[in-house]
Amino acid sequence: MNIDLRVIGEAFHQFLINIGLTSGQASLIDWIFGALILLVIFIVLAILLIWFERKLAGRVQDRLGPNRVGPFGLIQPIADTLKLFTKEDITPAGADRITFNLAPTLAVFSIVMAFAVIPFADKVIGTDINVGVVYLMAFASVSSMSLLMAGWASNNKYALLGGFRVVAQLMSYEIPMAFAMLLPVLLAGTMRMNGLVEAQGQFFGLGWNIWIMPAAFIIYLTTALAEGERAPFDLLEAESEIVAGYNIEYSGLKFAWFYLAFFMNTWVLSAVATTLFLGGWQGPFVSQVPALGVVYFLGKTIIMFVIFAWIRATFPRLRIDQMMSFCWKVLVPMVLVLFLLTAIILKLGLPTIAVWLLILLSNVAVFVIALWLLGKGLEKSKWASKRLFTPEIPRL
Amino acid sequence: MLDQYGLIGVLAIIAFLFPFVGVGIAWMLRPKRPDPIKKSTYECGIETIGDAWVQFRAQYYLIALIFVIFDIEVIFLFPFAVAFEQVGLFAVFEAILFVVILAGGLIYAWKKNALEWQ
Amino acid sequence: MALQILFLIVAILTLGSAIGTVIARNLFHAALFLIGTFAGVAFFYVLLQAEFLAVSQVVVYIGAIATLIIFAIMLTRSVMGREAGALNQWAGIVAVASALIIAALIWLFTIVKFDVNPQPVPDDAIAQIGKGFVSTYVIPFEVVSILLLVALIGAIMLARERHQ
Amino acid sequence: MVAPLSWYLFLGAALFGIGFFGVLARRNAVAVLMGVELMLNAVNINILAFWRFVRPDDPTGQIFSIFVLAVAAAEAAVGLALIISIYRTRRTVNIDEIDLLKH
Repeated sequence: MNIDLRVIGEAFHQFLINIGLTSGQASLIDWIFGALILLVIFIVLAILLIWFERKLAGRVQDRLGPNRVGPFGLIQPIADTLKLFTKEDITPAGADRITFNLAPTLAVFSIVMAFAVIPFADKVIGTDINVGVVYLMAFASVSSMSLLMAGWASNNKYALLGGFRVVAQLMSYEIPMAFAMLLPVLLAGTMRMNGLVEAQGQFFGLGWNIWIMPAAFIIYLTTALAEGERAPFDLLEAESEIVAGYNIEYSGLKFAWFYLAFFMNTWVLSAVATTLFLGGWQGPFVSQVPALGVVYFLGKTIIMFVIFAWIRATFPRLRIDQMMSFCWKVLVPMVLVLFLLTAIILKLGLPTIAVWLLILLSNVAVFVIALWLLGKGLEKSKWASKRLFTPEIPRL
Repeated sequence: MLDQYGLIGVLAIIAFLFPFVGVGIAWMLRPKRPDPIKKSTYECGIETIGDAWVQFRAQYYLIALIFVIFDIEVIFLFPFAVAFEQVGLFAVFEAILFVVILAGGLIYAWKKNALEWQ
Repeated sequence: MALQILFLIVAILTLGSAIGTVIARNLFHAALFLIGTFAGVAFFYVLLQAEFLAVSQVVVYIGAIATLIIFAIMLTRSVMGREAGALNQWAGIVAVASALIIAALIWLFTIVKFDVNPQPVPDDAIAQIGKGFVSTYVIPFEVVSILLLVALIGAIMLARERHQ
Repeated sequence: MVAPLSWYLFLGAALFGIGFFGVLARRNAVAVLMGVELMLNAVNINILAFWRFVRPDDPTGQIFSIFVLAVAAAEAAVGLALIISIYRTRRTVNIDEIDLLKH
């Protein structure tokens, strides 16, 4: 059962050469097929996950969720898609037409591009470039630019304000996120996504970065919530404050593109969390049966996705000043200290286990101290005093 | 190395066309009956006053500014992290000095209340 | 051959986008053209096999600098109706001067022959960059951190709203 | 080696010239800064072209272009802060009108 999934790709390449194409043409056809496969994976995942999250949110809130169209409401996303295709699409009068139409396209584009470096299993990856982690950061930047374009092009005060807010939020949280991604890179010594997974393969799952650096994982999780524009950080769509944010003027399919990009962004963030911290496709017997890697990877990603969906379904929203202060005054100092400690510990020249234990210890220490300082700070800060009231609970 | 980017290039074209194709199909299917009321700016039912160019606060700029500086710092640290196994202890102190100097910037911003969102 | 045609197409797009940046009346459009130029330049970095620089270009220029510029545009928008035209009265002379500079540089690059070294890029190019930062170029590396610190402090002092 | 070295140099030269035009011909100070960014990009193309074609085994070219990136960011940050600060006191970003030192 030792199937190397890459063999299929090589056989296909060889087949193309055998029927008389040059090597260059064969590669081009390979790439086109690879890109189309990635796009199909994107669409299928989107349809399944939208159904899944709606069902999950329904259960959390004690209702059924979609259950009319098809068995368990499984066809619901397709029905929704058909509806969106036939909806009237309005471009507001004062809008900047080209930018207005380009923005949703760019939003989807940046998320689809991220799929190119996601390692589904050993060697089952679009392309394993040397700069995988920074590549993901780069397309996150493109995505935030698309939101800014949408906000500006709508010619609407709320949209512009929403666009600015969300970009300020995405920018702030990108710094702790980048540092949290830097720590596994420091340990693995490579930015290749597959290299990062391979580096976590030691000691039957004990080598996963979540055990070695739990604080970095928690920081990544928090920033991922903010980068994914999810509750409790979903200020951009705070209906009570700015109506609906940057996408207020969008309707029909263009709105759907924004929703799709927002939704799949969460999946990409879960996949990156799996790759960087949960050992990616590593799992029992994966060296004998490489195809198992896909199962492990998708399983772990779904678990991360459920965590995100769960938090979204239960938490209330933060205020923007709380959110910004939390990022710059808590998360950024934490990751800076973590980076310094990890770098020093790694250079002490100790055996692997001792290094891991020390990093774990430093992580726990930083986390506990940060929580303690946060508690101290909250006691005397004006955050608390601004809202100092006890709500009256009606007696039943 | 360039072969690795072939797929990214092709994917870029496909990923860019995909939303446009969708919008094109929708354009064929959907109704097109715009009227001035539909096309007016949505602002809670109130008539819009002026255009959308409201004056922004400098706070947004300050956040962007701090972000730019730290973004550059991260870009410097990524190659260092990749080269980490090949450098000596002294090099680690150089990198730590780099981070500490920029952490000084964060402390300055903190003291000057540039991080407060008033 | 196919790649050379691609080179020319992207070069024309990049330069067209750059021209758009300098002549667009609407500043936000100028900023969008600028982003297009940055993306085109990143493509050339990939062709030059400087992959780390290509992604850094997108992260820093599109993600950070372009956003900063757009924020500044929003902060300093001029009062309606006072936009007197994008270019100043010397634009014609400057255009001629720029064309002369471009022509002179192209002439220079055609007559000077550089000895091209057709070696491949080493596989550990990124690790070499990292090593360079902490060995040969350690002084510039630290100076950059001080430069960034000074820029941060200076810019905060300048841009902060003073509260009474 | 997709294209010869000269193609990259021509591209850099053209981009530099366009940036130069932007710096000298625009009225708006923010647009002037965009021209400066174009020129810095042209410089980076040249540095990397020479790195790739003349000394690919030596990381100096890449390291210098990262330094250029850092300088560009610092320049943009301080330059735009200056513009914002001038806008606050003078209500204009037109460089023809910013001539306090002349009087």
